[in-house]
Amino acid sequence: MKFQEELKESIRKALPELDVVIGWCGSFDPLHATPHFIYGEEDIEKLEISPLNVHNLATYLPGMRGKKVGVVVKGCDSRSVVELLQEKLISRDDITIFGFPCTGVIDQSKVKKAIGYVGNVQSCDMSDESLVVVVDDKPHSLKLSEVLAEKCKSCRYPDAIISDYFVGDRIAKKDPAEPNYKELEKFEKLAVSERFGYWLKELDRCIRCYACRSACPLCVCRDHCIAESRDPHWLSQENNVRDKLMFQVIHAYHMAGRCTECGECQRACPVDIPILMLKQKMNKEVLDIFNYEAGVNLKDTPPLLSFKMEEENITEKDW
Amino acid sequence: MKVININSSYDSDFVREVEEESGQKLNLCYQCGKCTAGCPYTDEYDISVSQIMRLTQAGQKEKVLQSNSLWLCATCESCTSRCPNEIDVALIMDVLRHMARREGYTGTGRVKTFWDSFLSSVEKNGRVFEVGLLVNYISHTGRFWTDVDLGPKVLPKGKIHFKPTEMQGKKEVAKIFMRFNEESAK
Amino acid sequence: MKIGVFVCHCGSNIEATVDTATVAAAAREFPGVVFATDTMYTCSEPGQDEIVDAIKEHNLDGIVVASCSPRMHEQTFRRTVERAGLNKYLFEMANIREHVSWIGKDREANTNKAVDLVRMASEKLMNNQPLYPKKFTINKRVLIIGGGVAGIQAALDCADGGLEVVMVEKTSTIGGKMAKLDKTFPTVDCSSCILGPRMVDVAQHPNITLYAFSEIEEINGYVGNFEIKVKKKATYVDWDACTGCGICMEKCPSKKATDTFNEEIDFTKAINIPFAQAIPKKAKIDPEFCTMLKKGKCGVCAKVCPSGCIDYEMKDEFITEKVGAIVTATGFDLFDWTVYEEYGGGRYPDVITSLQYERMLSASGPTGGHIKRPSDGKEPKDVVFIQCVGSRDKSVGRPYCTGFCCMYTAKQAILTKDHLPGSQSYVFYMDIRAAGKLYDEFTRRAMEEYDTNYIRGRVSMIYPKGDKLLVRGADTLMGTQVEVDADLVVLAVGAEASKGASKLAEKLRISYDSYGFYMEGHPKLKPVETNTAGVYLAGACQGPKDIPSSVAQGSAAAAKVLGLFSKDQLESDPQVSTVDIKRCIGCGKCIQTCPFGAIKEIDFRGMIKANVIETICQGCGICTSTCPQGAVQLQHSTDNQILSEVNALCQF
Amino acid sequence: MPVLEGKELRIVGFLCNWCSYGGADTAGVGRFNQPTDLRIIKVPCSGRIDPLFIVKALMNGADGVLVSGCHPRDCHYSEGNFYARRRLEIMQKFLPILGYEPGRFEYTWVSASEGQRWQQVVTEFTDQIHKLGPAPKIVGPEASDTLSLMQAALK
Amino acid sequence: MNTSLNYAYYPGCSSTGTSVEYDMSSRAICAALGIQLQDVPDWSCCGSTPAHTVDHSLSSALSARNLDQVASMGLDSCITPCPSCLANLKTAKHKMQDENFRDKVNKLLEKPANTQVETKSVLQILVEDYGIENIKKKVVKPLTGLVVGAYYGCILNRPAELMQFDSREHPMAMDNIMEALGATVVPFPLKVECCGASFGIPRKDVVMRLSGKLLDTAQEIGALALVTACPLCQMNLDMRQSQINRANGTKHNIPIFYFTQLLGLALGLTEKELGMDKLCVSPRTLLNSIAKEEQIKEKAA
Repeated sequence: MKFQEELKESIRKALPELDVVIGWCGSFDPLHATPHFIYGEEDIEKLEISPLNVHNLATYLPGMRGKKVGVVVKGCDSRSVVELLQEKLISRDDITIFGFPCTGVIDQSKVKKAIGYVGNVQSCDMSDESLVVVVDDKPHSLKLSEVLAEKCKSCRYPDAIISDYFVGDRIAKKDPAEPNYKELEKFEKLAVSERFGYWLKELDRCIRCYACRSACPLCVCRDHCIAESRDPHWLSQENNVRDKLMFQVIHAYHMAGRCTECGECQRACPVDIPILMLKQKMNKEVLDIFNYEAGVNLKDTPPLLSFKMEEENITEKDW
Repeated sequence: MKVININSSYDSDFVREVEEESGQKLNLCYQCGKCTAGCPYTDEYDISVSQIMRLTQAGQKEKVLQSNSLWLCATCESCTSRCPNEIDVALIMDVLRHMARREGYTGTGRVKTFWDSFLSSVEKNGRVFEVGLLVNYISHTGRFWTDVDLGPKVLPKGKIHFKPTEMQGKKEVAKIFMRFNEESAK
Repeated sequence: MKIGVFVCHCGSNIEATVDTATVAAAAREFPGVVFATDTMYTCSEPGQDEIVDAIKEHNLDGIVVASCSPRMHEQTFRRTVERAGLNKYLFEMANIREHVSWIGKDREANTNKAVDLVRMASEKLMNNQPLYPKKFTINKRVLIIGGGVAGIQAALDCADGGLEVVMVEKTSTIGGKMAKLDKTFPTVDCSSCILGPRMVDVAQHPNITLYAFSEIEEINGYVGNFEIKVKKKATYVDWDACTGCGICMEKCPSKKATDTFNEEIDFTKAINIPFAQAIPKKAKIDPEFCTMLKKGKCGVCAKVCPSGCIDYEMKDEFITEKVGAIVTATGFDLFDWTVYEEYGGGRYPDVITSLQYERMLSASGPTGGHIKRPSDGKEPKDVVFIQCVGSRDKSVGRPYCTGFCCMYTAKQAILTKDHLPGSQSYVFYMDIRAAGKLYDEFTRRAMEEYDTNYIRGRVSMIYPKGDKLLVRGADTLMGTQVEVDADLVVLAVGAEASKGASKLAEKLRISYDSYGFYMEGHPKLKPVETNTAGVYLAGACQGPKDIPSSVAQGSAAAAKVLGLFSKDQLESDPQVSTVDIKRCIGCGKCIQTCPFGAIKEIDFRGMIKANVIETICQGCGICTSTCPQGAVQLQHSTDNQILSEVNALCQF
Repeated sequence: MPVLEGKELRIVGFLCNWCSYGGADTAGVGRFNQPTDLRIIKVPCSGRIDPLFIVKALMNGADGVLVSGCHPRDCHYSEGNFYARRRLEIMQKFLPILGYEPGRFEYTWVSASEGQRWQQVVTEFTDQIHKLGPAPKIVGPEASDTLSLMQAALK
Repeated sequence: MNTSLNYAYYPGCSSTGTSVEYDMSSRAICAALGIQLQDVPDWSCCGSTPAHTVDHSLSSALSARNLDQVASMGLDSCITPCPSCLANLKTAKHKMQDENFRDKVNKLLEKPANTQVETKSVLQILVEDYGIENIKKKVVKPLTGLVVGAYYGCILNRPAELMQFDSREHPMAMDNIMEALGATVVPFPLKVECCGASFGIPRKDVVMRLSGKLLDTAQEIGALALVTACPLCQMNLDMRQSQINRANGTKHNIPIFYFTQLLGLALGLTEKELGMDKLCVSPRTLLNSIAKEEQIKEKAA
């Protein structure tokens, strides 16, 4: 990437003041990237900026409270940082933000779907429009647009909203003006019983691994999540679909007005449960009722932590 | 004066019917008399409007429906407007009048005859034909001196026409009456 | 836990539509329940003894009583279990009377529902913890808001009981509505003769600090330790120096100031003392009418004042007072009767309110006690009184009976005859409400001895006819419309809560009804308490009241305060939030949403944690529903307690 | 106790102690007849109600949930119902995506003096739930337990 | 000012007969003020009082036919000068919001009734849509010296919940218009008292008493004329004034105008256009005196 070197230069400049900078680097095969913790010069060189950098590195920040941390963020990641700052879960003084213009990331499950077996990836060459993946000596050419993550297709914040260092030219597009909830709206048109059945069927696969929770940058309760506590005792540890679904509702509600739709929960799910939709539904209503979007303004208060005496958009039932 | 036995004379069907047709709750009335106090027609009534309300509340069907007052209420809405309990008294008078009509009461008759003449004019012409209405009314009541005195004053003004104005939809209007009569006969 | 369940018959109140024996039998099958029975009157002495005995006999450590609403008897039964040695929070109630037996007659459904409610209670109980109150010291000073007769009574009783009293009055004199009255019913004794000395007592009592022309700006704290910010509004007169000589008022050239004390039947001066017996008797400037304050010209008062106390630069002043209890005695105001367009809507000068008439009757009033028509100053001959104007009238949103209008109308009719022996009074009434000692006799006297013409019916319309007013009403006893040609019409305007009552209620955190009257703690058993500990009610702020009732309630409120202050320490309600410090991640969301500022950030081994200040926490539980990891739990309404109730009800 | 088959549905109410619970008491004292389906859980304030309690109730088999608090501005704790209104509103709008019809959950305000209003709210809400019929239920630990039943019901 | 005021116009039966001057003057002032009126095509009688005294569904069906005619013009509101028509058309719409009632009405109709069409009075749109301030700007011949009382009649603003205009007890719309026209308005205390309504024929005695009282009151307060907004009121007070005088032994000679006639006069329209010659109690002397007052004023200026 064009600005990769520029970014390394910025990190080099900032590193002496920092305990660590978090970025991305190559992983076990050419099709994957992995979070990368930069402590010194040798780590800087390994930094790579590519459409494989799916991880939202803001997730690490609350756990590193008190340390001076640099973090490289995509536009969407930066909203998580804003949200964390807003909620005072991290301190602005402690973090240094590196931003760059993001053109989207690749959805691994789409690649898998297009290619089939991806066990032995030999190379992965990317251009602006396509990528060529060689698996078992067989090259597969894929259009970038076909394997781009859904969220990137209607991305409204490609540039970091907040940054101390910004490399590359800003894309600065905000189109569409409103978030895209077409898929969700299609789902909402199904009959109620179909919706109910859908979730039972999808959640049945859940293995209660809580990867969704671990990947979520705003799941800040960590070890104290009420999913596993006995006091309060919200969920049993039994393997049943009721509690699995209940957990997803808990997650969605605890995210209401906070979730930036980074999609990490769904990406992390090993059994591909479409749980992002629940958060999108919550966000759609938050936008509707409170005209509010999470993680775009440092000075905002999440809507469920505030109120107005007269709520313009709430019409109560008339008995 | 007749002694009324409360148990036996209370006609609950009547009370229910009035409440259903008017959508008003009779027990809201606490007999403050404000309706009577403002009623411009009290002078002509045999039973004042507040007493009509009380008699209705008390289920005294016969006494209410035979009252002349029902036919003298002009629906001027004074009672409704001023009722502290927001009872639509004028509407109750209207409903009582409907019931009286169904049960064959006519009061002293002249008002009802006039209204009937009015409606038959509408039924026939689609609109009210004033001269026709008057003639019809006179022929039913024999009160042929009604408003003759106005003739010399009004006629030159060119306000009075001796032919009804023509309208195309008068058959539609007549049909409304026809269907109404059919429905009422059911 | 070993639970005992007591299902109350409440005589036939519950038993008539709930099979209590079946409920008790079902309860025996619930987890944890080792004893269950039905009893006739559980709240009676033998009923309570039965509980105490059962606890001892069966070694119970938790009790469920299924009976009336916990708002009725929770305290009673908590004391009972405490008597038997249990912590009083190891007790739950199932409301099978107000919520079951009284709202339906289907015995099968009711019994089934009662079983469910008992189940919920016992499941919750299993999650209950013993709770212990904390003690804190109290500030034995009391704030009285409002200086009407109720407030005066409360203040004097408290002060005589040895308490320090702070009284805050909105207007520039105490005395309230009673000070405006000429005579009082049913004795027809002079209002200011009986109230005046008490007003003087307030002024002279060493224990009473009076802030007149002042308002409550802010109230913080809790029972025992309130902190009050009082706004002393600018009077432009140094009250420490003012002697109340009245020269300023005499010489003031601005003669068109609104005279609220005289109910606007006349004007007063821009600098004024409301009336001769005012307490404090001090002048104040009404800036709306003062030429000096408006245009910077005049200054007559400053020139003539012998003690040099005029200060045109004066600003509002704020004072902080610390008290342990508050008595609100903010009284009432008259309904805005001008919504009655049919009575002229205020367009006819000779249609006046009863309180205006009162000022006219009063010898200290602007007419010197002479009854004169406002329009032409003539003595009226036929005076019509109309009752229930803004009372018992749903169409203007005032369905309640003000309660004292019948009496003062009779009094005014009597006084009218006394003042003008040639006059004739007519009273349009709906019912005469004269329940009270010597009250009915009094209204009878108005008719029998004073020949007042009582006409049973409402008035539909008033309109001018020549120089008279035509009053068209009904005489429902005659069954017809009647008309009276009147010279003067006096409207018995109903009472509503005083202006600003609801705003003050928000500051006091007490509830009020849709008319602005303050809600008592219990309609029968806690008539002067409110739902906020340490705040009491006196007089008409709680609902329309006549003078004896207002005075009685003033004394009652004082007794409550004296009772509260008879202890040196109070116990705080342990139903407050606590933070599980291990679970708290210090995100501060609870701090952000607490309406009372009861949660503070603390440093715990280098980590940020939340901490609840128990005496400030009011127990609303907003923090608990806000905390995502459930680290803050409202005691006695914890997540687990509520979840256990949900789970008891919804078992898949 | 299980619901009375064919007669009742399971309706859970969360009422604040100061206003609505008192309003329900007032309705009782006034002997205002009401349907028997509703079971009331008393909470100190509508602000105490975690909207997740509502989901919990529905997933555990409730057919309807009703929340009632003090009227806005009348909260005993001054602000509780303002927070509640936002949170309950958002949950109400969210529930349909899970497959619960709008109308399974309602929230409203009833003061301690509004016994008649309480009667009206309970009657109308119960009626509304009966019109909707029983809510979808999760019957066993696995989705298939429920799904086969649902399919059977649809046939 | 809104220059594109455009309404469906429902004249009502009396416009073709006894209140022709109300119709003429309403149309004339609207034209003069730039308010466009489109006649409701082939309108029929609203049923007036007699219909609702027989049955509400009949009454509403008669009105509904007309509301449908309005809808067929592609409009969703209409105006009428007559309060009785207004009350019936409004009541029909209001009552038909109830499903059961609508079904009953539909049984009497060719096709299902329209339940959306709003009706307002000419007076209401002049006040609310056109604006009295704007009327004032258009006055060319002020009614100087005319001492007038405004009489609204009983049903123009009642019941208040239905009419949603002005006050039910103390309406001011016509008072304000008259004042804007330069007339001297004396407060008429019996603004909303009933005149005897349609009892003129069957119970003339009632009208003699009630309308007589209104005329007595007008005289008492020194009104030289009354303005009305209702054909029935106007007819009772004007056409029957001689009968009233005879019955009550009075000598009233009080011209009874429609407010639209006086408004038209002030706007500079001719007496002919406004149907002044149709009035039974001649306004001649009074109208002359207005003109004279105006001349004096002009001279003085």
